[in-house]
Amino acid sequence: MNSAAIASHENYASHENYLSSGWNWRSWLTTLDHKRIAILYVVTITLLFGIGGAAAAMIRLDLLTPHSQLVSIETYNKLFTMHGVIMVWFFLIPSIPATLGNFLVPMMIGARDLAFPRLNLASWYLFVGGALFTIYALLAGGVDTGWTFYAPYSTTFSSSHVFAAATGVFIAGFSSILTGLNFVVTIHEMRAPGMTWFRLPLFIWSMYATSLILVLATPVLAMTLMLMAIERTFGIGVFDPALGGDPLLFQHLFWFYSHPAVYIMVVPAMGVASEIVCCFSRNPVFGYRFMAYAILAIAAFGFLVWGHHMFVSGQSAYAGTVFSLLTFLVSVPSAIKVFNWTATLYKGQITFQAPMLYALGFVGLFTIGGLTGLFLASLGLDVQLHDTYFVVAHFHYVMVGGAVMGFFGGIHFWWPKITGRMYPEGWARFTAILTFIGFNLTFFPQFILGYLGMPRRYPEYPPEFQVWNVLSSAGASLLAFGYVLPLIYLLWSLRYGARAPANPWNAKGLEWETPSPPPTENFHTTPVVTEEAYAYSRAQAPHG
Amino acid sequence: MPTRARRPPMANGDTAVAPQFDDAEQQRTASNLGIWIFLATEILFFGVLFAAYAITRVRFPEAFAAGSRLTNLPLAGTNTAVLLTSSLTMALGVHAARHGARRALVGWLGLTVALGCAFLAIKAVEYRFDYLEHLVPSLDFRYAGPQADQVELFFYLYFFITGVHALHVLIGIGCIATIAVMASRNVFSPAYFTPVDVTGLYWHLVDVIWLFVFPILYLISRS
Amino acid sequence: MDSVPFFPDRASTMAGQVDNLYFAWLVLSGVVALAVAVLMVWFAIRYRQGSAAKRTLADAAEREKKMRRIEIIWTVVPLVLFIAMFVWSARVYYQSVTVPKDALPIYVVAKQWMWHAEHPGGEREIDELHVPADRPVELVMTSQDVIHSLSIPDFRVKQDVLPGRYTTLWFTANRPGEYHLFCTQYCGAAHSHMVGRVVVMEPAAFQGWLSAHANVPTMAARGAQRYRQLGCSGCHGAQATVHAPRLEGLFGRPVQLHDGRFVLADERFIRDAVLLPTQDVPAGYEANMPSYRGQIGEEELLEIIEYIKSLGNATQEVAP
Amino acid sequence: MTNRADTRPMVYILVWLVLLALLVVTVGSAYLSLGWANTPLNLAISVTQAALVMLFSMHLRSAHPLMKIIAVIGFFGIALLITLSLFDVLTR
Repeated sequence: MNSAAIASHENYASHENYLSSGWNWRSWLTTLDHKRIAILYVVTITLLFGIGGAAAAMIRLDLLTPHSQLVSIETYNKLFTMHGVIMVWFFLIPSIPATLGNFLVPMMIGARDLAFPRLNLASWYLFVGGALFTIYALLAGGVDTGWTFYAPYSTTFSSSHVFAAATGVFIAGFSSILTGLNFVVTIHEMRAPGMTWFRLPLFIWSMYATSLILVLATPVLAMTLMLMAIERTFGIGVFDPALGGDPLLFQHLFWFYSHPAVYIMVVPAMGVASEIVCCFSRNPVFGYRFMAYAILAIAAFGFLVWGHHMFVSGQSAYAGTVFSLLTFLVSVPSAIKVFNWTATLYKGQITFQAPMLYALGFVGLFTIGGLTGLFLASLGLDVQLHDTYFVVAHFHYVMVGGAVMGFFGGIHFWWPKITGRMYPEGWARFTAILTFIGFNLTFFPQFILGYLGMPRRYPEYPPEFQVWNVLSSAGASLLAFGYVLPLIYLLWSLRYGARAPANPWNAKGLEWETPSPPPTENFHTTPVVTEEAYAYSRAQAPHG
Repeated sequence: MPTRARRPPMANGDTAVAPQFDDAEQQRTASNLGIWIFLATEILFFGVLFAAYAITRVRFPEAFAAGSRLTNLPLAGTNTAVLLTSSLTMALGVHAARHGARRALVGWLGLTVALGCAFLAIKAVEYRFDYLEHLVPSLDFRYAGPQADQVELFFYLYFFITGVHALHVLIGIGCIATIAVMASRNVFSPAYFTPVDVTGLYWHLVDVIWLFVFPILYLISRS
Repeated sequence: MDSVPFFPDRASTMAGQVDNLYFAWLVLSGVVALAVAVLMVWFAIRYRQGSAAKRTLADAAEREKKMRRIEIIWTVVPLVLFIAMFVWSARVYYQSVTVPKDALPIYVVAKQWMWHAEHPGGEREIDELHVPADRPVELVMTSQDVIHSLSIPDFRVKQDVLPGRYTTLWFTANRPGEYHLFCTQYCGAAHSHMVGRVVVMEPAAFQGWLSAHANVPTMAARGAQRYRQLGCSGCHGAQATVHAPRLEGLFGRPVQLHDGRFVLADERFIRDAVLLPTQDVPAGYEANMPSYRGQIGEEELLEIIEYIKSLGNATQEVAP
Repeated sequence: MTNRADTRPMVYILVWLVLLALLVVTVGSAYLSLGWANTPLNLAISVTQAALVMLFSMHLRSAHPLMKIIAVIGFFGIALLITLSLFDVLTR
């Protein structure tokens, strides 16, 4: 908005910023700066992603052959459980909100920090505490219940370290709640002068909706896991039918959280994609208000559809019917978003930097993930598809194709802002394309396997399914490169990357009006917002 | 919510206001919003227990009625009155804080802590009676009537719900005691009493939750 | 199977209907995905930076109007389409959960990690299921431990099998042959070994198989034996002095309970009556039956149910 | 939103008396044989009591609409959870 102001900060940037103000353990571990806490999260979830990814690699290797030759079937069960638990609760859920969200929410609305910086730091410590419990469960011998912890297997029959793992997730849940609470209050109370609700970037809308889900759904998970753990400890409870409990009650409570949790993962990625697609097509987002409403609608309707995970569980057919209908309704706003991103490209000045490639990849993969969700929402068809690889493929398209592509896109897009360095563009573009290809090669065959009937969580399977499994594992090896390469070149760029200007992409948004990396207090003077979000003009092209 | 028209260029000089806020008003509003959101999560936290209760009771109405008749209504009724009274003293404490009446504030907070402790003490006596009557699931449960397993399930929920609630009371007592100490050190003023306000809201919510716990556990088919 | 498999066999009457739904979704989602992909690629090429494509826009008000119209179109069109697909898929689903009256019952007890099946004639099998072709078969299923799920992909059927209650599943197999049977609900260490085969036989061959395995008492006969051993006849028998309901002709009939409700006397009702007798007491009777929980296994209970079924069908009216 | 009207101490005491009276009513009603109506009556009284506490002691009466929405949202969540899962249990 004010290029002169930006220019005057260019020199200033290299002198004092949030990274340079104190560089010792203490300054990091006691920091109240949302930007530093974001970095703490980045480091933590990268480590955890490594563990979850290693488990996935073992799983795919083991599935190369119909007979489980690499690991025992018990180990396989523990591997997919740890993969699920770590990836869902310790990577995907905090991925965008706790890293990019933490970094960007105050910056995008023109605030100096989140409303409650101490709470923010506390939530990182809770997260680490939860992660430690879960890693303890892993080292002590593993957990073999699956990430869903279904009763009565988890409460009565499993002899693995369910209690420790559930405690870890329970603790991490409070971290989620505190982060969500912080964001909601910050977005309500701390917006800069002129930053009205309908001038908010869509990323902020997505963070707002995500936070609402975090705040309202997570307590349900926490108490459900507590009920499960207590039932396991004392041998009595409301889930095990031995005394008259109802195992489906656990599923109701679990999915009341876990379905909205899917939106915790993918809605932030939608926000990221909106920012990137607009920036690199030099266009305002198509249908801004529809996009904002669609985000809120997804968050709200997301609470009404949990029963579609239970069509063949023994839930009543009538309840199944209601949940199926509601599920079709929630898919409408998601469809709207895909169409709007596509329409945003229309008459733009499109360039294809790495973030854009990731964002376009996100739109494509999310489209497939969303459409295959409709297969599963269809009552008659879900009977065939439920608990098969079709489901596995579907939710990986949404959660990995969607959320992780969004995460990587966002990391590249804001890397110059966060670190003050440019990443190597060629490598990044190559990796974005490699990830897209590797992802499809890994997960598309699983749709076919699913309709053929291959069940989930099978280390051993009939030999006729091998072709597709080999193809999938081959894809996974490409995908692995797609995840390891950024780690290497992004770390490399910290030292050798070109210095980033305040606004390398010529992007709109308050975060680009402050130096890269930003000063501790984010803005030298409080910004005043005078225009709508995404006020791009087609004349200006992004650099690079 | 209207966006503030102006705000000072950089961090303010007021020491009671954290640097991320513009002024005391913004800080107070933010704290209030924060605590209400937290209370919403607390409500949902208990919501799981209410849902588990509702579904199990719908399936075994008679066992739940039989179990409920074995609970100690006189003690629980007294406890409800104690908790309602503590809510009153807390409200009066917040009132005193708003008007800068330091001694009254400390007094009311002290009384609230005392009432909270009384609640826990009565609860403990109640648990003791339950134990003597062999009504503790898993540990010592004996019941001669029909559907003994389902009655045990009722008592499992009874102990779980009242236990989690008692934990909240305990946390509340700790918070109020801390606030009382702060108040006696003259930390609060009519311009700054957010911690008192926020703790009060939490305490009232613990009261509100009990108002639902009480009838569903103690009052089924007493006639 | 030598070639690369794309679709499972169609070996039941449901298979075609489920496949139609599947193909409809494939076409529909294929069209949408292709449209999005084509548009994205076309825009990406046509409006790449520096291209000569015209980018002049209508004035803001005109654009706003147009945009709103487009948004409404792509909200309403998917909505209508989704509701249509919902209705179709729900109809298929209701067909798959409504058991035909003349279905042949087979009782299945799942436990870690095997499938026990018992035919009314007393024939028992483990991890195998022999069924006749062209005749509806109903599986009445329960679990002794955790949740399992019985899935036969080539029949397009699947149903979770729960401890503590009965769930049912039906199919009419129409192609003799052998098919996979999977447990699809994760149930512990050897989940992936909880597999078996379904053998569909021509009706005549099936009769042959039955008679070859018929050197055992029928389920009902075994049930009758248990019924006497457990002392049920002492109260429910014709000579009993205790005021207890007679069981002849009970099965399949609505029963009035003491609180006025009517429930159908199906497998679940009998199960609950044996294990939790004070819960749903029939009108006119005391709640004085003892519970048999812990004294009777799942398979024995199914045998007793089969015995009660054999005591007459719903058409015979018997005074309570 | 914090600019709310001050509540006089007398109001708190009155509310407290009403709450205690309602407690007596709800306990007393439990001893009346009202059939199916007992539990709904008890719950209705609980809702009234909770509303009194939230409106007066927790100052929702004079709070910003946003706070009112948030206060209700938690209960709405419980209602949703119980309604839809009970719908399953009752139609099984």
